[in-house]
Amino acid sequence: MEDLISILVTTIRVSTPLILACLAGLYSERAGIVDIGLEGKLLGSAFGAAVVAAVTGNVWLGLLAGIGVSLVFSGIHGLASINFRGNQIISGVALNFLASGLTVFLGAAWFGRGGNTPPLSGGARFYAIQLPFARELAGVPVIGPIYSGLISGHTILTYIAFLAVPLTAFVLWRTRFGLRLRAVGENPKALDTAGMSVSWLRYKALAITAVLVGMGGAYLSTAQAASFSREMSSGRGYIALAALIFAKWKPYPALGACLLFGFLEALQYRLQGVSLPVIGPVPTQAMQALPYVLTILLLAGFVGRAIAPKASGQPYVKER
Amino acid sequence: DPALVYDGGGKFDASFNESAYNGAEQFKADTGQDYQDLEISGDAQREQAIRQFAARGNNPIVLPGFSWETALRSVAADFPDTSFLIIDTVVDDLDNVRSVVFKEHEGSFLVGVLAAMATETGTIGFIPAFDFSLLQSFGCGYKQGARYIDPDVQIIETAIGTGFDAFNNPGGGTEVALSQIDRGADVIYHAAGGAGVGVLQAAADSGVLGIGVDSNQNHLHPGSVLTSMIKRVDVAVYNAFEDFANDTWTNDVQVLGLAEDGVGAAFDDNNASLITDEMRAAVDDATAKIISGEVVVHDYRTDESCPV
Amino acid sequence: MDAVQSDHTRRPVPAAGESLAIELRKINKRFGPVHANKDIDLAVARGTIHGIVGENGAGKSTLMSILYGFYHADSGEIVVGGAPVTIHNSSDALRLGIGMVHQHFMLVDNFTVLENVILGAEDSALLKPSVDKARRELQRLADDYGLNVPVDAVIEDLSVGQQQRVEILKALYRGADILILDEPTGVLTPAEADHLFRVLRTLREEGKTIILITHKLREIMAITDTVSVMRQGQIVETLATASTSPEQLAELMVGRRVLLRVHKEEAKPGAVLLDVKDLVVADDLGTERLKGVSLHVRAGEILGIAGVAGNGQSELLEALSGMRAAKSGTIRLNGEDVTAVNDESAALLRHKGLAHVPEDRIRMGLVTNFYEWENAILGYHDLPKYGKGLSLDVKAARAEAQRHIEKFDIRPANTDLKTANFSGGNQQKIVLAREMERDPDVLIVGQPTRGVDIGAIEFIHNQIIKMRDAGKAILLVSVELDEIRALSDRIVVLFDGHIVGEADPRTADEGELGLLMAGVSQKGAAQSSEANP
Amino acid sequence: MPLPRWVDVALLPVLNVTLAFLIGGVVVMIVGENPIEAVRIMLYGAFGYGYGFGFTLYYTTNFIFAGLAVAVAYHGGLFNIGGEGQAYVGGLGAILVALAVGGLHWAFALPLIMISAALFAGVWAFIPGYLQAKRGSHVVITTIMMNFIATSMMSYIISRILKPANVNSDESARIDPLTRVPFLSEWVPLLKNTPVNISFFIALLALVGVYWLIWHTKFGYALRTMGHNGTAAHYAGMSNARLIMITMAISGALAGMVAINDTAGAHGRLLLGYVAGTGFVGIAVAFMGKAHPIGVGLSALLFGVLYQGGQELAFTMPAITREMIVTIQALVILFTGAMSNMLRRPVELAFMAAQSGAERSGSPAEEKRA
Ligand SMILES: Nc1ncnc2c1ncn2[C@@H]1O[C@H](COP(=O)(O)OP(=O)(O)OP(=O)(O)O)[C@@H](O)[C@H]1O
Ligand SMILES: Nc1ncnc2c1ncn2[C@@H]1O[C@H](COP(=O)(O)OP(=O)(O)OP(=O)(O)O)[C@@H](O)[C@H]1O
Ligand SMILES: [Mg+2]
Ligand SMILES: [Mg+2]
Repeated sequence: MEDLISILVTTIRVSTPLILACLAGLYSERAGIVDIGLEGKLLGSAFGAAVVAAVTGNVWLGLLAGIGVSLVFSGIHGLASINFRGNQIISGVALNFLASGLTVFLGAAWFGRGGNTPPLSGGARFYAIQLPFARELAGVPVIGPIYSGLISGHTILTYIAFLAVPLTAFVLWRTRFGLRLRAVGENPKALDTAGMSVSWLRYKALAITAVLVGMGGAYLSTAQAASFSREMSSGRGYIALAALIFAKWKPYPALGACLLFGFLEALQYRLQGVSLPVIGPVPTQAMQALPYVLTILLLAGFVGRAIAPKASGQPYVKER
Repeated sequence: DPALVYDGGGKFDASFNESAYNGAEQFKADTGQDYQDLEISGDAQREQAIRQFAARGNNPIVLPGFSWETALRSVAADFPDTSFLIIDTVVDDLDNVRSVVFKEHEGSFLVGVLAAMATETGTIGFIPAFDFSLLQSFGCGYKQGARYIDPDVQIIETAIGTGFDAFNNPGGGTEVALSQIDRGADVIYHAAGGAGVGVLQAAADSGVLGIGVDSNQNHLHPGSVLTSMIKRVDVAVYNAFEDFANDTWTNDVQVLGLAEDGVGAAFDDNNASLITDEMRAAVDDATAKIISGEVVVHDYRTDESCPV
Repeated sequence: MDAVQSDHTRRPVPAAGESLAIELRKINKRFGPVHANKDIDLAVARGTIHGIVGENGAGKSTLMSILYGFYHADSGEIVVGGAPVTIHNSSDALRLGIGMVHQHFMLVDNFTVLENVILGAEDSALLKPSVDKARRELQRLADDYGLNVPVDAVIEDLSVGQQQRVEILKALYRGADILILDEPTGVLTPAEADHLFRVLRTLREEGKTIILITHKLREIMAITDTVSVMRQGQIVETLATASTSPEQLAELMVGRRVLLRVHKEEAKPGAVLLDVKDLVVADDLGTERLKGVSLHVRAGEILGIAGVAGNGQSELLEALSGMRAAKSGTIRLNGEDVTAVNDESAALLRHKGLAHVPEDRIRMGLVTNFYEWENAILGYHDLPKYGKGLSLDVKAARAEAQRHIEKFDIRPANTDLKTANFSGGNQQKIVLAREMERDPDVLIVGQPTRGVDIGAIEFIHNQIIKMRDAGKAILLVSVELDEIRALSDRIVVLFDGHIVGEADPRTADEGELGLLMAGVSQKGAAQSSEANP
Repeated sequence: MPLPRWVDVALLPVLNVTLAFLIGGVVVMIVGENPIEAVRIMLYGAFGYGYGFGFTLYYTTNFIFAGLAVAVAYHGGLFNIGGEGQAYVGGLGAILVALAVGGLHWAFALPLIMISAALFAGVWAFIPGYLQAKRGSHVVITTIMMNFIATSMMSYIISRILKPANVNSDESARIDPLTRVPFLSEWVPLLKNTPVNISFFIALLALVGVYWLIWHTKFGYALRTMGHNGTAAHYAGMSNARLIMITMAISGALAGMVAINDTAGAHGRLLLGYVAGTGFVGIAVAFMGKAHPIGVGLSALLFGVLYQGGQELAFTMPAITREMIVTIQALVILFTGAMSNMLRRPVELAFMAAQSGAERSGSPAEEKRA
């Protein structure tokens, strides 16, 4: 039980940036814009957040800066893919390169630590928060471990990430904005002929993407770790993208996919070096590959064909 | 001018390369002697970098990291008048190359001793960036030291990733450390370069102890870093620059272990409150025994296995 | 056929005093080198139905899209209800009471009807109130006009006829006074079309103005008050419908006389070339769409398959052409069992002498991004004449394409033009040329004239008859009853995956076929015709 | 709006690259260096002398292979992000054979090594292809996952199996010098000490081969049909499933050729993590080259120049670090790839203005009438 709880706690922490990035991707891809640049946005906003938090000592300003960086990235992506009808994948790849170059370049210029930012402490970091009564309930069987051990004790960004899921589902299916968002990703012409601006809507979606992924990036450098270091996003943006496809571009399944991924990762930490009954000691690398292998198997076995929003990846062109 | 080309992790990796950089900076501060340095972005640039420095007359050229060996071999022959220092591997068949290797296992033994004495839960952790021979030798020395104190101590070992990029994943380091802490580890030794920053952070945040590596990392979280396994790459670099300046350069193989003060456990103000006299005594005792040969620390790299 | 009436009454502009719904003045629009609309003047009186006809690519859709604010005119003026207006986008048009049903539906396929109707016309940030209001409003529209649709159904599950109703409902829901319909009947059955026309008449009675684009002159004659003919970006004539004739319109459109009736000799059927027994076929979702169909086609005859769209025609075409495996039953070609076994069966069948003109040229029959010559060999690219071994003989393919262009008068006569840049009629000719020029034994044709102008229709019909006369077995699927009746030597009616009856095109009347298509069996049909003599 | 062809293929790309360099130049100025001097150093480093040129060619070789891998898949409508992992696994195929036939003259060994590398990498790419074809699993996810799996698997194989005991670093044994793919410097003294090897010509052949495959074979025709319209491919009797699997295998095999240049050539042994991002650069190369072999060749060269010239720059101007080079690369990708239409509009307008100007002056009578 305790082991399980602790694996689940790790799961939640590992999943948090994935959830934020995955939901971020959901907004832009639902709007018809493929975002392979999530990786770069995570990295860029992790940098922005850490820099401003380090300089001002205020993590909230850091968070804003992180979001600001990803807004700029989204703006470039929008310019390229909405206004100039460029290839969205190249634009994303370019942003990834840009993030990996600029963060270290600027970081080195500003702090002289080879791109790493100074360690954050005190008000410059997000700390775990205890939910009400967590301490009091800790001793209660079942509820204690689950509420005090599992649910309580995460940073605010984790709670935001989890709340963003129902909120996204609500926005998507219950609001005017959500209806239009889904429409613009499926058939932008339908929206255009109904008298709405495709570009404007896509920019709004990209802005939401930026806010979410910006929080994900800030989580990496100001909550999970306490400074920025080069390439610290280490592939999480790609994993989030995979999770998004896995979840067929839907919010709750997206949560599920990210949690599954986080869980496999957490499990993998536990299983390293473990010797299995029949097989004997398993190479560390085999355990480390486990999350990816299982993802493929699940995908092939159960999930089936993922059909992307029809208009995704294609610039909207009225006149041939 | 002397030249220094960093290994893959880059200049400010908070450990190995940074230590080399510190040595060079120290020499510059002491003597006013300028030097040139460079970071590479891929294996293909290794030879190119050395060759270019050599061609421009930079001398000596310092190459921290075993990955330089191949490139060094092909360049050194073409520039017999240039002196080279390679760290972490032995190139003894060329007569313009000095090699410096460290007995990381001996230093790791000492921090293992401290870990086993500091733990209250009886469980300690080791976190390499990934499964890699050099890092295993750190781990193996650490385990030997810990078991030397307490044969029953539990040691959890968890790698962060699977390749060189694991050195740049402090988030992963944090999570792996937290997962070890959840399993009861209260002293954690990392050999993970930049990702180790996350390990030490997690330890500090959770109120357990971390152990730094390569350079003295005690100051990162005073009171939360038990000690650091220091590897005096800076000294090797400093000495190289100095020897060359004083015309005392030798093309030899230097194996720096405890006896040579090339490795060791770091004690300073930052961890003074954590180290009891008893612990200090045990370290001194182990150091003496290792130097005298009474205790032999096995090097993982000799046979790719660890006895404990 | 009569010559063009010379004494027709010209009514280029509605009589003075008549109130105008819209007026377009000197509208010009270019797409790069294409001058799609040239100095167009058009006036439509309030409370009338105005038809627009013209060849493919004449600029009809472009003109209407300008009125609807989807495109911007390069120059010209738009007057709505007497006042000059600028229409920046569709929402301006909607505000002015202009609604449009596009040639290609502007629906979100995986949305429900309700969602599509409210899209862009929501009242509040939350959907619920809009949805509730739309539900009531749609009920009212259904009652008033007989426009019934399952409001909670997802669009992709609806028939095209229903989808089109949704488009009309969208416009009405937004309070359109002026309704533009761009080829609304291209995909409708006669019954659906009749229903649509009843709705349009009701709307006209209420004072709404309707602009109707269609290729079907019968419809123009039946429902419009005035009609404009477009050719090469210009309006060549605007006439009162009562004072014109289909023949005159056809000539104005094409610039030459067009035979509006198919002329063919008596069929001389030979051996059975295509023989289908108890064919059961399921669609992609596993639903059985053909439930035991048996039929045969002889050399030298055309078998017409009539039926309302969605009764198994698509699956029949796909199964016969080897694209879709059968659950049971057999298909014999020249006596040989050729029932599809894998996803390459289509290629095999082609080589055995079966050609297939698919229902949907854009989705299936063509790669619109390919050059014309590349499409000229689609499906036949692996024949030895297009290259030995692995290699593709581009020259041979181009030569073949050139032959097609000459023989089928495909315009523009350029093998190196992207297929997307050809008009619908010419695209259809590219497909037909490819399939017919292989000289197959059996030709399977789906909806050969969908969205094609009358000049091209005439040509296509003649080609099909020529094939028959050359002793080929032809199976024709079309939702155009006129077409089926004009071309076929025998007609079978498909309903709900069954063949519910067979008819002789020379004797069968429209009513009888209509009943069969609605699922009333032949016996039942006989009874009902007895009941209502 | 159709522009003259030379504008499309030459003028616009040149303008775009210039723009990227202008913006990069601003950054260079911010760090206090002279951008014109920087460009000069870069070009000198890439082309100015034999040594630099050799490296440029060496990088270009890798990027051609990685770019072609992405391009071939793209013509089939498939997005292969897995070049990185495929090249890595291709390295295993290359080293196993190269070590097994150690001592054999390279002329005989090379075909074997190539086949083996192609086979290993091809199989690694075939798996996602198979899953896409038969199970509908999106290749984008599966290739990402396969990259991660490749890293784990190769780490184990290299560190635990291939690594000889007496070697300090985690790498395989060395290939016999006789067997190793020979350096061009053996014949061209100018390229002395550079890693460019015979693989460069293999890469050029691959460009021609892919051109032929895509536009002059029946398979290529089928591939492009599927890429544009899968339903039409099915209608034509092509098996989409089979095409997907074959395409992915070919794409992977091309990525595996990176191992010929690196493992069997430049490095002469299998290094841990040797691909080092080449696979990802391949994505940019392919898209910038519009998936056309000529474009791929040119953009591979552009990247080769950026890599090598950038290295020279980092040497000569210490303020410009390797990250600055990455930044400039990003700008080049952005402006020549994603924002290539930004300058297209103004150029189009300029042409239209010129044209209508010509028209107007040509037919004053018509204007009066209008
Ligand atoms: N989480 C949800 N909350 C509310 N309504 C939902 C939710 N999920 C689905 N629905 C409703 O069910 C309908 C069909 O669901 P479905 O899962 O197909 O979603 P969708 O929006 O159509 O997604 P996609 O565009 O990927 O097909 C949706 O249009 C919506 O009305
Ligand atoms: N968005 C566009 N971009 C470029 N050219 C276009 C566009 N839309 C139409 N055209 C061109 O403008 C001309 C007029 O096209 P339009 O669609 O208005 O014809 P139409 O009369 O509606 O034909 P059809 O009967 O086939 O529907 C054609 O040559 C067409 O190719
Ligand atoms: Mg039209
Ligand atoms: Mg759906």
